[in-house]
Amino acid sequence: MDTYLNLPEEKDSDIVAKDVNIYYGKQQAIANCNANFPRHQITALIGPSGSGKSTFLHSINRMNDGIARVEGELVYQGQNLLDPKVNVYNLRHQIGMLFQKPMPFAKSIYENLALPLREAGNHNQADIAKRIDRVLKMVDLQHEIGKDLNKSALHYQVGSNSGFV
Amino acid sequence: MNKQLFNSSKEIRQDKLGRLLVYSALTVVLVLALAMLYFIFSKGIATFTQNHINFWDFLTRSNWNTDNLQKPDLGAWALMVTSAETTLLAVLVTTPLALVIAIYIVVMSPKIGGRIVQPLTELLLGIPSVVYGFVGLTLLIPFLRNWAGGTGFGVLAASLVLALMILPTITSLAVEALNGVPQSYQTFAYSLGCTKWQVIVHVLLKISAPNLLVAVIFGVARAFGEALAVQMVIGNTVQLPLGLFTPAATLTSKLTTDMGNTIDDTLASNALWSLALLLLVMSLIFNLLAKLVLRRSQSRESISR
Amino acid sequence: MNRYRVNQIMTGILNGVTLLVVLFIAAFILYLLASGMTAINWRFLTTSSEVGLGIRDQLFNSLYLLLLTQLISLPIALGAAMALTLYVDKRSKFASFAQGLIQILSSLPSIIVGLFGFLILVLKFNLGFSIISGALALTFFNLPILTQSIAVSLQGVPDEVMQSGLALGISKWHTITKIILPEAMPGIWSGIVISAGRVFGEAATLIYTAGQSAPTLDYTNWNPLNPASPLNIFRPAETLAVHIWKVNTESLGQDAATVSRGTIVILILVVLLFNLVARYFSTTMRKKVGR
Amino acid sequence: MMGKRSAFLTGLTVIATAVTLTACGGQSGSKTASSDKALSGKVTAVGSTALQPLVEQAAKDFQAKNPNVTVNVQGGGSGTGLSQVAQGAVDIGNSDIFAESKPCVATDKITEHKVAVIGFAPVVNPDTKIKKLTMAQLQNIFAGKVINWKQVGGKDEKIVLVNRATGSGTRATFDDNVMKGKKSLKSQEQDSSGAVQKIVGSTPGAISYLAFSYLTKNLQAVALDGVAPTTANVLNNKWKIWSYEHMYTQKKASKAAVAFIKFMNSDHVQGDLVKKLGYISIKDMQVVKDAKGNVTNK
Repeated sequence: MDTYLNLPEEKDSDIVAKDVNIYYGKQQAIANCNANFPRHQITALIGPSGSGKSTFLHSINRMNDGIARVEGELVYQGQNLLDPKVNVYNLRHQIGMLFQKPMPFAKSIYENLALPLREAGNHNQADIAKRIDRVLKMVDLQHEIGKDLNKSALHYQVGSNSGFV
Repeated sequence: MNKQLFNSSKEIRQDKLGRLLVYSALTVVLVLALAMLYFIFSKGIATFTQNHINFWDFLTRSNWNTDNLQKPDLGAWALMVTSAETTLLAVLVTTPLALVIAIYIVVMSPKIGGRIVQPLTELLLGIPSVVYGFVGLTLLIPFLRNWAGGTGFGVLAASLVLALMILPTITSLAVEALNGVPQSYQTFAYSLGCTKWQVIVHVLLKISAPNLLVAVIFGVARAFGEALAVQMVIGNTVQLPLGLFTPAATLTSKLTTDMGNTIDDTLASNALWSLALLLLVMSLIFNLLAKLVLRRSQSRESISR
Repeated sequence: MNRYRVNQIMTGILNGVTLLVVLFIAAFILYLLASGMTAINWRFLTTSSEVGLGIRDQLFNSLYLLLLTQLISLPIALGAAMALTLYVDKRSKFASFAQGLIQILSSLPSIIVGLFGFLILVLKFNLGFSIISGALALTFFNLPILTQSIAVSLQGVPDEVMQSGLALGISKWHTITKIILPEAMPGIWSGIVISAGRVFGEAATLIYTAGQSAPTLDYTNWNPLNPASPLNIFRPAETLAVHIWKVNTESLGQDAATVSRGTIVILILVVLLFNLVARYFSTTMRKKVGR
Repeated sequence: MMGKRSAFLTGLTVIATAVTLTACGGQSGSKTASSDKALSGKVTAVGSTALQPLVEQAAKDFQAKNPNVTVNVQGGGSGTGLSQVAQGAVDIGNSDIFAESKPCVATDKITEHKVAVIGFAPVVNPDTKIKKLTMAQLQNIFAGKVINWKQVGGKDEKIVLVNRATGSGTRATFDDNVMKGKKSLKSQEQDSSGAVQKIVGSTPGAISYLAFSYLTKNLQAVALDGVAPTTANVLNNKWKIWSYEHMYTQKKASKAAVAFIKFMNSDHVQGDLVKKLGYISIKDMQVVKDAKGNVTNK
């Protein structure tokens, strides 16, 4: 079964999938997927459970390296993402990913937010604190968890997860 | 063109370092394991290659007589049977108890469990096997003697001592296994109206079954390899353990009893290394069995999902 | 009988059996403590076995050997466990080979590890009966156990944590060291304590490697190269467990029984102390980690 | 030309290296030679656990006199002691038995030194009411021909045999002097005096054998053929169950090892330590036993 998601022109797209085939061992999960993902737009992938949406997304972020075999091309700003020479970390710094199931780290809420910043090379404590404050304001969680920033993030998993992952 | 994608970064360097570290550590462990295996193997087969003992006889005979060099009468069958019997009995006694304690610690009362029950069981781990042996000798043996007659020495005494010794091993690992089941599963089951008992049986035990099995295998391994304590209470007689009160000897107890009295590269010494080799082979078999069970349970799991 | 009744009965049995076992263990330990308490006094703890039947040196040796053993084996076990759980493809032949090998190593009787240590370390590498031989032999004994228990703790961290870390662009190594490792730490701690208990009580491995004699030590001498210094790793060292073994098997006189019972008490108290300290760390850590 | 010259240079280097090496060897040699008075070095003694307490105590006194010598005494069993000293792995091998009685020990590489005598006595649990036996009765008991204490004049109780491990020194002494080639009944085997002491003391009907130094109040030592198990009776061989404690050194033993062996035979050790620790002094013996068990007067 071939999959075509031909929305806009390729030149207007940031990510283009060309004949993407994904296999888990011998089992094929995605067959001949061709798709354009236009710039400045939100594109939704819709399909029944198990149809390969996550598998496809994972490969854009190279999250299934070593787990699945991905064939074809995924072109991002003129570069094939699947090129083994691509530095996956630089890639992930440019293309973010949110998971279906929130998975906060077993640290305080503050640490959860600060760690990625620090890992990205920001070691300015004041700046980190400022950024976290701004983010919390942006998602309007400042009042709810602003005073609990040093509590374990895991306790907030159920109630208000969508907020800060 | 997004050139940046091809640049190296500190993450790549970190990963290189990490891989180097963990793989060298794994190499150390594996090289050590292989070295010991090779060592035991090369010493263990000398009985058959140098001393020309018939391998089949060694496996099936039950006498242990290394004095007569012309016609040595050597066989490990009785030792193997005794090892298996004591271990099996010990595990049979301990596993249910360990499971109950683990369930208590994880489900029934994590507070008391974590503060009193678990530390208490883990305390047993720090007591040297010699102490178990002597307590067995001074308390258990007289008790068994008064209760069942005979001398008290034998398979049952050894099994009971072993049972106590492996209790903390199995319990701790079972606790880990039960803790490995996500809390949400329990919450979910309770929300469906399950009773505690139902949650324990149908959720906790079922999901953690493979890991619980691994816990039991660890216990088996420890019981199987234990020497000093067993040696003191089993009566050290190389013969088939026909009853629970028959004095017998296990692979390890024989090994420990005789090792210091043998001369390197003689039949007596080589034969003991052959016992060590047998121990290895038997634990290999345990291991494979466990793998088989685990694999089966995993494949069943993946089908049901 | 409805399921509520079953629940009531079964949970009752669970509680009852636990209580019985706990009482039994407590009685066992109390028996050991009570029978040896009379032997314990300040002199027992502060004199050497040659002068005053004390166990000062054995106590120090035990702790020192334990420390060295864990210092050597912990990094290796940690690395190996990480490799097995987070790097090697778990379905691969290599993974099951490596795991099987480690499993077998962990089930080796300690006397064999001791003899291996004797023939390889003491004789072949000419380290003699020494602390370093003992510590390495104990490492051989400890590594597989520790590796396996750390691996179990690491496996307890959900795979998704790794995914989340990677998706944030954090390197795999830092995801492991800064996120997964701290989360697995409570489990790792109890693994370390359990292995420490076993190492502390281990005799068979040490009889042939660290030896069974305890030269009197000079505690004012902290030069690690001096033979009388407690820190010297090339001196023979008898530990508490070996002392118990030796006193029980070959020692003479009326004092033997007292010394051995007293030593058992000290051993249990030290292990108890370990457990308490470790448990304190573990629970505070678990509270922080909270999963 | 060049080739010759480089060959010459190479040769020179080799010789120079060899000289340096021998110089090093010579240095260490001369060190031990020049330190006749101030002895130094390290002596490792391994083996018999029965002999260990004596050697340990002697080593301590020896080191007090020779502060530059480290004597390291370890157990491990007679077999270990013999094979390690024969292989040259240790300086001294302590053994309960003659090296000749163990096959495959390279006896030509080691020198024997007798340092003490140990007497062994049959011991029974006191509840058997047995205080004396004949040698033949003892033999029959261990051969399994007598199975109830009633048969030898004791209580009506089953006999529980406790043997020492095959190959151990004590077992060898017992087999040589009591069993005399007869086969022992299959029975419990223990490998330490401590364990035997505890088992016989706590098991009704038990019989085993122990060195004199392990006899305690809760054990009944048995007189044989009217001879009591005492040191005095061992000296003149009236009491037959005894053996030597040996310390084997390599043929080319180090100065320190030789000095230590000499110290073991000194009056301080033989006259004082040996008795204090429950052994019998080699100097007091009126008879000599050879490796085959033949006893002659001194």
